[in-house]
Amino acid sequence: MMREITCREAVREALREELQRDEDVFLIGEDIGFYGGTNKVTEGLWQEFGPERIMDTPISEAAIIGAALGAAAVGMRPVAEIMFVDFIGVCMDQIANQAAKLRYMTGGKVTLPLTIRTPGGAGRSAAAQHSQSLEAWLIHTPGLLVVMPSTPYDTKGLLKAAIREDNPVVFIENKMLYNTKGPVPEGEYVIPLGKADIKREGRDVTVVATSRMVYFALEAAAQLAAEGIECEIVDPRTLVPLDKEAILESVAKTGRLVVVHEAPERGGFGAEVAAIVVNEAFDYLDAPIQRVCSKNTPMPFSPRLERFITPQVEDIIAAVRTVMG
Amino acid sequence: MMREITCREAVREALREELQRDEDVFLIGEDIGFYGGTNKVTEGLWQEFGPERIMDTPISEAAIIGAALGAAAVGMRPVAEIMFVDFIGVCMDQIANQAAKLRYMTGGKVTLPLTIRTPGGAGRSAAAQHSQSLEAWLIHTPGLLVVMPSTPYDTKGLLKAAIREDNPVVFIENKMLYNTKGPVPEGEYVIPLGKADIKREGRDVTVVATSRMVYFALEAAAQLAAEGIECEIVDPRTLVPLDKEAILESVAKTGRLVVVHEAPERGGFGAEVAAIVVNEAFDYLDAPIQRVCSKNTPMPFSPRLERFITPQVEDIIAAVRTVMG
Amino acid sequence: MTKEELVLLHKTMLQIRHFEHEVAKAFLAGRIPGFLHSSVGQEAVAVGVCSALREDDYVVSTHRGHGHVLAKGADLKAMMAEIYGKVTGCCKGKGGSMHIADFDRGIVGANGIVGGGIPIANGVALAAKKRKNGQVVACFFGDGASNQGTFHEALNLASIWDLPVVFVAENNMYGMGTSQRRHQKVENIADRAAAYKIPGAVVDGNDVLAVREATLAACDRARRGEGPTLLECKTYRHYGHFVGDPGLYREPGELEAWMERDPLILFRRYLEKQGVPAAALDELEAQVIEEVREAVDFAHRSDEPAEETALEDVYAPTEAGRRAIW
Amino acid sequence: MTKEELVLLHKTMLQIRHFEHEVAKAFLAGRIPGFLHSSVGQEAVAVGVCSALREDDYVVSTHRGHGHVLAKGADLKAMMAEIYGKVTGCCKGKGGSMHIADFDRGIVGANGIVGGGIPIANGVALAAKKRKNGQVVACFFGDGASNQGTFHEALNLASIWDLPVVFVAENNMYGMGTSQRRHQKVENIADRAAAYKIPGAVVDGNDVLAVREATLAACDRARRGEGPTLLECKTYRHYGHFVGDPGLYREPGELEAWMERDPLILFRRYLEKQGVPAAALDELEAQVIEEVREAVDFAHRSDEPAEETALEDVYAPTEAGRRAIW
Ligand SMILES: Cc1ncc(C[n+]2csc(CCOP(=O)(O)OP(=O)(O)O)c2C)c(N)n1
Ligand SMILES: Cc1ncc(C[n+]2csc(CCOP(=O)(O)OP(=O)(O)O)c2C)c(N)n1
Ligand SMILES: [Mg+2]
Ligand SMILES: [Mg+2]
Repeated sequence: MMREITCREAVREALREELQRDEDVFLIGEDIGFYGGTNKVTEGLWQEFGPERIMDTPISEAAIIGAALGAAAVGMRPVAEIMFVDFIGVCMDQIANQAAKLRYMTGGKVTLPLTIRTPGGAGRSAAAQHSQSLEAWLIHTPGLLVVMPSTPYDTKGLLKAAIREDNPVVFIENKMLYNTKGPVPEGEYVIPLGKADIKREGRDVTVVATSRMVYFALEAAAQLAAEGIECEIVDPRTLVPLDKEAILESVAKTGRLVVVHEAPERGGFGAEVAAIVVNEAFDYLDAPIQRVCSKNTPMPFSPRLERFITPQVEDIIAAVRTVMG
Repeated sequence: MMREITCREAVREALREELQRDEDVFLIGEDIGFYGGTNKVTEGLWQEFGPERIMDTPISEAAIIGAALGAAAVGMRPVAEIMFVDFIGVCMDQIANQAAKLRYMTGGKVTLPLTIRTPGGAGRSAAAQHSQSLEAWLIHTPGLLVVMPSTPYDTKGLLKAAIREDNPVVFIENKMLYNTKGPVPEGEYVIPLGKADIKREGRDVTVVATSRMVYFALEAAAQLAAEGIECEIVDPRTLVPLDKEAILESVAKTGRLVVVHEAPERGGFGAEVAAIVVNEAFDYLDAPIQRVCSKNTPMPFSPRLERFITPQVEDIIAAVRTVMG
Repeated sequence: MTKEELVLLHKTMLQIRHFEHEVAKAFLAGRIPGFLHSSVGQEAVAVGVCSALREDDYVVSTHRGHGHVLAKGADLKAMMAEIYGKVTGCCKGKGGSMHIADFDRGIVGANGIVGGGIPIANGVALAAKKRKNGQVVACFFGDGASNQGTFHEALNLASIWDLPVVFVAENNMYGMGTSQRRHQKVENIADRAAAYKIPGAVVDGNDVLAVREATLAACDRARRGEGPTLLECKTYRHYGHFVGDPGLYREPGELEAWMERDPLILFRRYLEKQGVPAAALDELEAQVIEEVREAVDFAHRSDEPAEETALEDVYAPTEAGRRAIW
Repeated sequence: MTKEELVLLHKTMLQIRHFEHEVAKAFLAGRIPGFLHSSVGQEAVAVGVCSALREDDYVVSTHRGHGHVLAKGADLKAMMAEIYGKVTGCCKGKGGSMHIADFDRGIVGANGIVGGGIPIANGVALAAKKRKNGQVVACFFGDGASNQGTFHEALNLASIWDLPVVFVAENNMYGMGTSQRRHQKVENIADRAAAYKIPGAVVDGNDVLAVREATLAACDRARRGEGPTLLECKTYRHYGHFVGDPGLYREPGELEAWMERDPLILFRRYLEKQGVPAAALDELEAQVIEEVREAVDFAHRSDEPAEETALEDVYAPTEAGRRAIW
């Protein structure tokens, strides 16, 4: 049987392997060194690779991204950690106006093999400034690639691909999944960016779900299967590039679509998926597209409110029932 | 006949009237005083109201938003100018994590009558860092209201409403429209936030267009009318709150929808409109929804490339023809 | 100061100390959601600063803000309930530990973003300046925060506009696990005042009276319209960065040395020297403990907020605000 | 320096001067799209700094960057064509005046965001430090930019990591229409070096040799691994903020006084004193004028880029990059 490791370990293994493989790879972030990172993701790497490869910084996110992107521009392969995705607000210019655009503005003169790792998501009562899912800002920023894995297997393979990628990648982990286990082979593997994974096959309804919501969708699918409704769970894994073909193929089969993500509904990634599908698979659609997302509020602190605001398994079940008519 | 003024004058009149009307209103921004603003929008106001009401700042956008929101939190009614919307990257935390969330995080203890004015849009070969349309980041940030007017009339009435509004409003002007003229009555009026305006009635296709694209859509509609195709142009004017009813009603009538905006397509406001309509007006839809947006690239400098990247009248015409089948 | 006033300082420090301990206990017992940054060890900064403020002055706080807001007069019960995530909390359970605010008492709010509050303090001070009401804003932030861009932008703006702000750099020697030595080369954060041509001062942050004196001077200056001061208070946190952090990054002996300079021990010794009887202080402490227990009890017994309330308070209830939630 | 080397400095300053004048002329005639920030008057900073750099050193520039990149060796024609928005431009017409870059010559790029380049300079320097190749980064920014948060964060980081950066504060007395006096209280930007415990120096930015000397010293220090320097060059721009800005905010007589200290006049006087014949300098200037005219001609005659090229260079052409444009 294949060994099981957590998403946290998957990230760490990917980082370790790429640090070993390529001297140009280095990590940069706040307390990722001796401390091991606030989420303990980088634990042990400082001891193994030393402070020149695992670089602790002051609490200066704009300086972190700038340092990483400047080093990338001259051929290094930095992996920057932003402690929580919520903090991209203080370095959004460096991400969106600098990293994302530098290659284009210079007519292709620069290549930026830069990875920004950052955890997102709610579930820990960390309230409005530590619980967000901000991938929608990033997919709306041409020049970035955006990855949002769900399983340990995907996490490891995609992070290795991201680090080897010659474009700036924002790699969004989910804090609630750090302890989630799954099978991961011992040997080296890389998962190409831009390929969706069908996490469950089904003929009745296509459910596109990202990050932690993949697990919720799988749970919903299991319950619905008992009623004879078969969901097909499509995990895009990378939002940019998006595996549109996989989504469209699934919808062509099922004729029904539910999109699930944890970010607020308004202007979220789900809108993009809905817009693509209604444009490119209009004739296949048998029912209105449903979105299951967080409500359009900041994240509340109270666990009960947080649960109410964010999508739950029963919300997915309800949405699937709605599209089944 | 009603007098005609430009959008620039409309903004200035709205500011002047509100400055006169309410002592708590003040303006804050970079060179908005003696200099009159880089777009000359605030010209003359410093001379009229003095440096305590029209406050020049250093080039410190995070400090500008912070100062405005702090003052708003204790009852002032500041209007902050961010010289170009592209610069929200350097103050996104203050906008999205502070201004947008402060009321919620405090359980409603704070009211933030804060307006942030900022021009967006391409058309002046100002290249990648001075030509963006970033409303999608803002509509995805619960806690903000987002206004994007097209005509001088709407600009004036909506800005006055924004300044009187007790919630943080981001008011996005369009740099290409500053010289655009339109009828504006002499007397005082206010346009409530959240009401779309039908800029042209038509039975065949609903065209939802924002900001400068309203003019492009009107031009397209005029040309299409010659072929007997009647477009209904819906200008949402405010994106949050969105007048969904107006859009849905129009689609119920026409059965066809084209959404036009200048921001890149991927993850843009158009996706949200499409997602709403496919969900709430599915049975009315006779054709796939088309989006006419900028391509998913940063904005190039060359005028020819800029024109190629951004939506043009002929693109709208083509999209309308497509949905007409 | 009268003896009563001195004892009141001590009482407030005791409140903070016991509040933090109870909160930590409840957190470790799983009764408090989220995570917690404890200010134990830093009480003299909070109390020294806030005791120098007028009631209508403001404080802007941080993620490690329980002390600041308690010292500014936050209601123990409402605050405890907030940290418990209850509907009776001062933010109805929506904010939690990192987002305590109480405008009626001049508490503008804690902040989950390091350095996020500093620009906001300027705005509150700007309003005060415009209204010429003599109000001052005390803006707390950590040593780590002094490397954020917002620190720089805000101090510069306050400087050129002579805003009535006391910037209180609460230097507890670490930003998370990174010692000050590793995150900046200056010995004193206050050395940075020169970059804005404003006065900078360093005080022993474990000496409540020293903090108070320095703050009074800065407030006077601010109220005279002469602008901001950067006041650095050197102190230390007894817990780790958050409750549960074992603090492995500390130097050997470091915690112990600081424990000997515990602000509560120091001030109690001082009070006894001033002739306050030990028994009175013991009784005071017992009273505070009881008060805090009541707050815990109140919080514990309070209800969680009802689900629908999650949709309230996103927007002020204007016509547009009501429709914006869609 | 040999006489030839001195004359070369002058030549580069002349190139910048005439380049900027031609560009301004073409802009006012409607042949250049977008907008333009002219560096006329500031040539001695660009040339003084860049003449102190090695060929494999880097510069990070600003919106007012023509001088910096010309001094670092950018190709006149490719640069002019870029500003004209032509396909032959060094960025294929995609960048324009504010985004000139040429990595082969160590030109990391201009920047349309005030203060946006400063953190990036650190990254380039970090790579140099890791590779131990002795490279230095000269990072230009304006007086206005010294109030951006990025300035603070980046100088602090460079300080603690001893990065080989020369931070060149090009103080032309104004950030747009706001005089330095109105945007910061410090007299010298270099005074801010103390906030990072790095050396700060002020030089006459209109004296090319003084700028060069100071830069050489800072580079030496950087190459020895001793870290960054904050070098302030006091200078003045002859045009307004952008070409077309009448500069009404200037003090009466101010421009005239600075014109008398025009760096080109000063240095020509110096050269003549050193025995360089006036006729030789006149010929040099004529030669430069001709060169710039050729660049204008080249730019003028070049083609606009083809439309489809707008979709290229968003991503590096990896498999994922190719699919990401969708
Ligand atoms: C912008 C931002 N970056 C990082 C964090 C994570 N974080 C929270 S507290 C903290 C340490 C802050 O150090 P300091 O300012 O010294 O305050 P202290 O915790 O010592 O009171 C960090 C890194 C954050 N909340 N916001
Ligand atoms: C973040 C940001 N804010 C504002 C601007 C608009 N802007 C462009 S240049 C400039 C003035 C910059 O002043 P300074 O740094 O002194 O450089 P100078 O123009 O004098 O060379 C301003 C305000 C910008 N480009 N970026
Ligand atoms: Mg600290
Ligand atoms: Mg300047």
